[in-house]
Amino acid sequence: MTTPLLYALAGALLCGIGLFGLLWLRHLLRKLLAFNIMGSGVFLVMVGLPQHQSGPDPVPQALVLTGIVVAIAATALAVVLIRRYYHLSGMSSLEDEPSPRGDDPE
Amino acid sequence: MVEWLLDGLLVLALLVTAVAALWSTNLFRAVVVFMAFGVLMAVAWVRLHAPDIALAEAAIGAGLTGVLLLDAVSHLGSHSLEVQKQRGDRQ
Amino acid sequence: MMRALQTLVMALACLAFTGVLATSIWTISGNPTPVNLTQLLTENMGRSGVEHPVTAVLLNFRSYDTLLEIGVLVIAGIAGISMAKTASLEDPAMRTSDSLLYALQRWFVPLMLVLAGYLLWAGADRPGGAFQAGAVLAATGVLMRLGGSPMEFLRPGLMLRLGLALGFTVFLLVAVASAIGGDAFLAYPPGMTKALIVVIETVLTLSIAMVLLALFVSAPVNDAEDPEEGAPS
Amino acid sequence: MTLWLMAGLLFTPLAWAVLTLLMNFTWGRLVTWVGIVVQVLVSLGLWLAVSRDGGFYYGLGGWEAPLGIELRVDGLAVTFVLLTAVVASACGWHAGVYIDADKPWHRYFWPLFWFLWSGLNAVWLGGDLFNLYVGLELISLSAVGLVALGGKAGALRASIRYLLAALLGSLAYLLGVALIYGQFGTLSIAGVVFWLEEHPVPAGSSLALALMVTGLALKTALFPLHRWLPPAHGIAKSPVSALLSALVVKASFYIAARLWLELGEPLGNLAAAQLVGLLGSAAIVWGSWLACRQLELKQVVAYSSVAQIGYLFLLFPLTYSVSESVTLQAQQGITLQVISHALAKAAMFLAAGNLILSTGSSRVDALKGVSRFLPFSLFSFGLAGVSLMSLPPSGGFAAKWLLLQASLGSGQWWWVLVLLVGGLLSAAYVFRIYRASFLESSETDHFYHPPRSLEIIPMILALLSLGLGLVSAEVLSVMALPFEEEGSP
Amino acid sequence: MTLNTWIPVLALMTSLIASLVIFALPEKGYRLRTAVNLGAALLKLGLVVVMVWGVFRGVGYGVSFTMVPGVTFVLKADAFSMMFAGLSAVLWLLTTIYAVGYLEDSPNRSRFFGFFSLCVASTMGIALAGNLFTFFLFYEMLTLSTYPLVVHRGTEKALKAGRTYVIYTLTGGAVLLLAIAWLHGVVGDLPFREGGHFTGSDPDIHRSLTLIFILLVAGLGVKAAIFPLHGWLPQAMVAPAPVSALLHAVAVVKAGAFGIVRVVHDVYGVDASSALGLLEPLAWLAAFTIIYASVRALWQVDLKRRLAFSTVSQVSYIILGVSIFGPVAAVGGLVHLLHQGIMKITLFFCAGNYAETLGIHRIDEMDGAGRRMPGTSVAFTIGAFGMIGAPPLAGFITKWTMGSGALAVNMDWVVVVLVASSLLNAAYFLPVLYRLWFRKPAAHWPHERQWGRLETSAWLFWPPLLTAVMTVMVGVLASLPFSPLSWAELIVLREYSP
Repeated sequence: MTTPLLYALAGALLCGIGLFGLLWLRHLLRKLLAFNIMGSGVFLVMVGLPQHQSGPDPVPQALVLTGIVVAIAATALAVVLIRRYYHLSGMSSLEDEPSPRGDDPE
Repeated sequence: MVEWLLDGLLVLALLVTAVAALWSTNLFRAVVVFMAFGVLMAVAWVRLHAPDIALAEAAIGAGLTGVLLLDAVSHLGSHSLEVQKQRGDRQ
Repeated sequence: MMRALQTLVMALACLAFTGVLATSIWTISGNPTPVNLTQLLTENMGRSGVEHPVTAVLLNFRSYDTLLEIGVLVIAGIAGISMAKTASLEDPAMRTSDSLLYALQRWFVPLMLVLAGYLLWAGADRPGGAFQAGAVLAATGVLMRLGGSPMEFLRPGLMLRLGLALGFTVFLLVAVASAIGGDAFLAYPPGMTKALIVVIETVLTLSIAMVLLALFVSAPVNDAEDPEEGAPS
Repeated sequence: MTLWLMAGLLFTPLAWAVLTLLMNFTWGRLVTWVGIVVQVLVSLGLWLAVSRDGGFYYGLGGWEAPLGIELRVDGLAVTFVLLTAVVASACGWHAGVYIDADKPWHRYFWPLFWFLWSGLNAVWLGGDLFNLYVGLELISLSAVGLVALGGKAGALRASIRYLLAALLGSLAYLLGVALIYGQFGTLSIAGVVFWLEEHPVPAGSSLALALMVTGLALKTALFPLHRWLPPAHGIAKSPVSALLSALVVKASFYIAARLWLELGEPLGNLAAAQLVGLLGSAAIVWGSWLACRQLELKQVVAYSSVAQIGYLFLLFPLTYSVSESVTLQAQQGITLQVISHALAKAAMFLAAGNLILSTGSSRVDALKGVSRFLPFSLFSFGLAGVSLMSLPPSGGFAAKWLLLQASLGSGQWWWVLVLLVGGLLSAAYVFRIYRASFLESSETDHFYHPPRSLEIIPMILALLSLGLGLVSAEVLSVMALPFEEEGSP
Repeated sequence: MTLNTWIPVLALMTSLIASLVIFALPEKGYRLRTAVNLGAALLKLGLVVVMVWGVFRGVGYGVSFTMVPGVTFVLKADAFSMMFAGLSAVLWLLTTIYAVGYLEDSPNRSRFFGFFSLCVASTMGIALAGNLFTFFLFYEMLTLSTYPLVVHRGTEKALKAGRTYVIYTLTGGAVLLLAIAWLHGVVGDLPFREGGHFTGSDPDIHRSLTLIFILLVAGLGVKAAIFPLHGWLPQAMVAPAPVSALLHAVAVVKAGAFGIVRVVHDVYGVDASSALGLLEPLAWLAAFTIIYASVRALWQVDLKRRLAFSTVSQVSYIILGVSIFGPVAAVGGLVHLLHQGIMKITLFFCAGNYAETLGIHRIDEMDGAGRRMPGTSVAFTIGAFGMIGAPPLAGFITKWTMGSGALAVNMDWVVVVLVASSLLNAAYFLPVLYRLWFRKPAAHWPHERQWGRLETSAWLFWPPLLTAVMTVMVGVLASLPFSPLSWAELIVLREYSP
């Protein structure tokens, strides 16, 4: 057991928590939080696991950096979409049925 | 030994904040806890000898994402009743 | 009742998932790793043009990833502003009247700008780089925005699009130019590596900040029916 | 030479994305049409190059794997590059006419379109696990952006759901990548395969494959993870739906298939292979059933995608611990299925778009009398339907034939039943639409007649998918192009 | 690549290209469309005549290429394929002429004639297919191209019939595909060959072969309308008369029967089929279908429905013929492929004429129609007598040959079936003829139309008369070379002594 491994295992737990949140929560912003937490978990595994044996490894660190930027891009886009969706429909989750089809699919 | 304790506490704090961020009743508080989670993550990255990620996490995870979500929460929270009423009027 | 059952199933599934994942991590951590990439990296650092290994990986060894990743950012930005229907950025409702924030802004903004500059400059040989700097810059922008700065350049228009495209374009140009002059894509000509990386990092910083800021700005929605995109840009 | 091909495939779409971002819709359209020509030429060039010199690895930035990112250019990749060139060109051309140039936000269609294309090319050629992740994200986000374009509530709802599903899928994939890196210390698929050939399988690494495949299956909308697909594909603009159904879901499937074919034997197991096949079968039955019950035309087509995607996952059981010849047949069958579905579905969505434009309604029962007054659009739709029903001489039929042979050859006769029943079920929903269109209701022609160019494009695609069966041996020969280990990077 | 390789392709392409051209023509291009139709039909007839002559002299026509890895696409002309090709070429010409008249002024003619040509192209492909895979290709194409014809009128009833038709035929197609794929998996790609492939085959695969045979017959039996798979045929008669003619006489049911003959003769081989014990059950099934459908026909009051059940019964003659293990009976079966086509198309043309000219659909409305439409009624009478098997008409030749063939192999029960069927035929045709000629006409016809000098439009008038004349000719001149009977003998000779 080394420090990186501890964090990798913590990452696994965060993944589990995030996954459950992503599936179970209904509010879209909460889902987004869950996504970010799960992402953090994945990143911890990604860095922790290789560093368990070989010490600090810049490659996964660079990958995680890329991953974080992708995640923030996705999160920001999701926020835009969610806010606009909320503005138009008054709903903050996907479970309720939308209002009667008022908009043309084309 | 102290290091282990520190790491153990940090991991515990991470897990607790994660759970709290997802299941706190108040959305605003959830986002604030999430920002705290981001800060803890940054510390964790330092512990993993990844200062680059720590910086990025502090700036992005704790800062930017948090602000973005806070802004969204305030919008969704404050307008919700009003918008629903408006829609009701219109229909 | 259904909901409770559903929750139970989900919780069990996630628990099982976590267990399997943790077991797997534990097992893998006991196996030897066949390829030692770190060593390979150290051997090649000399040719990378920068001293900081993470930057070397990001902007030299795996620069294609980074290029595409900036692409992802730009896409998010485009998708965001395609949705933006902000009639006016000087909408009084947008302006926060919080005096605390105002004070914060006055002190923080210059500080953060300096920090961003430092991070950018440090990237070549110390922790830091375009992402961090870009994020800080974006956070600065957010702060200013919350403080009510008009930020006219963030209106959907040519300037915004140019800003979005800037970092990506320069990166792309370098990639292609290096191919035309040298022998492979994204293979920087020897001697110019460092300079090019610094140039790329600088524009990337601006671009990242721009995209994130644009997404932040385009998130609020008001009742304007049509975006003001038709206006001459 | 190789340099220029790589430039054309990977960087010009990106450049075009930037260029079109700076323009308005009309100019963007012009630039896009030029770019399409370039892309088609480059794709053909790549084909020529590979068929002359064989496939090769190409290290980007001059760095070889495992340090750098290596692209793998082989017959399969060339096949998909060519397919993308055909389908994306058609969609781009169609979109240029179809999409309303007056709506200001439509200018963002072109940059998203080009980003999507570059992501697809990156995925077809990718040989690096993390690079594939970034490519997938490039595709997913631009696809989400395209679905959300216009920003109506329904589209937003669909795109949010799509985004969440895509993100979750990516995370699962990334987690798998993390485990692979933790185990093997490399991100290059070839490196992992090379090592596994000579060493025993390390314990605990099967989960990596399982996670990656699960994540990709979610992105490909395999039953029961398919629920995000029909809303997104149904509500997007028709050229977008065509791109999504024809190419985007194929990208994640392509990676899953590649991983399975390379790593399935050491890291997979029989139960998992059969399970995936079973889910595929369930997708075929359930998707077709729901397609029969939809009231809206594009929803029918979207659910049909769910069903057709099911066929693709029969690859898993049909290539796991079976003889070499069966594996080859299964691979060929699936490749043909991907190609023919891409062509047919693109044709179908574009034709459906035309029909909706003409009838002014998106419902199936609005098609009354269409057969009389708009035979051309209907005919494209119908021909594409032939391929979906996998009737001869379409590519779908050739694919089904090969899969039948593979199932029989490996003794897994239960997939035979699935294939046959699936064909009949797809006939049920295709004929439902024919039926609606043959109803004679009124004597007058109250339909809007779309411009010729809109009608011709789906027709070309439909004819391609129909004729594919006749030339399938030639098409598959591209896939079998030899691979030179010592290529010329 | 000589000319000989291309002639089958050309024969196929004539109707395929014609169909594409017709689809592209505007609805109003009446003359041009008719010209294209007739030109293509004549051209195809010419090509078929050339091939018939060539096949007779032993010239090989054919083309093949690998379509899907492991399977070849083969077009090949042999004696049997020329029989079917000749039938479809001749009858296509006549049906086209008839359809031009029949559909005058009705909507959707481009669509109709386009699919009509496509349908004939598929039939040609079925005839020229050189292996089961190619056969299946065109077999399914036939299904698809006939659907729009069946639902042509666009009424609820037509759509319902179309639905039944598609459910039956596509399911049959799926079973057929299973059988073909399985066979391919067991023994590989088998070209059609006189004498078959399985004489003295490995006993290990006999069980599979038997099962595959059952599946093949079940798959093909849907189109051939063997009991109990015949349900779609009577429903499909809501289609316009030329389509019924096509379905019943030229294309669809014939494709099924043709396929069964191909399987028995050229895939399995009569010897092997018989050795596997497959022929006798098939013969019983066919015999049962003959009797059953004839009995059902008795109760039909709708003229076209009665004719439809008659078709079900008559097509099984072909199957009965080939499933008797003896050359003479086989000749009887094969020749009926042509004879039934000619006679049945006569009857459907006539039924169409009555409907189109006088508005008659039901048998009880036919009283005295003979006097109003003597030409059509003479043709109808000849066709009906042909069906009953009166000498010297076409049907007689069939029944006589088949009966003597059955006697030759000691299957006396077949003769009983033939006699019973003839009596039943008489029982459902003679009352119609009686009404036609000897009853007083009703005061006015349900829906009468006038066409100048002739009793009906010239386009409608001549085709049934021509086919009626052919019905007589093929019977009277049966012993001449190139008559259907002689040609069938040629086929059987090649089959039984490959």
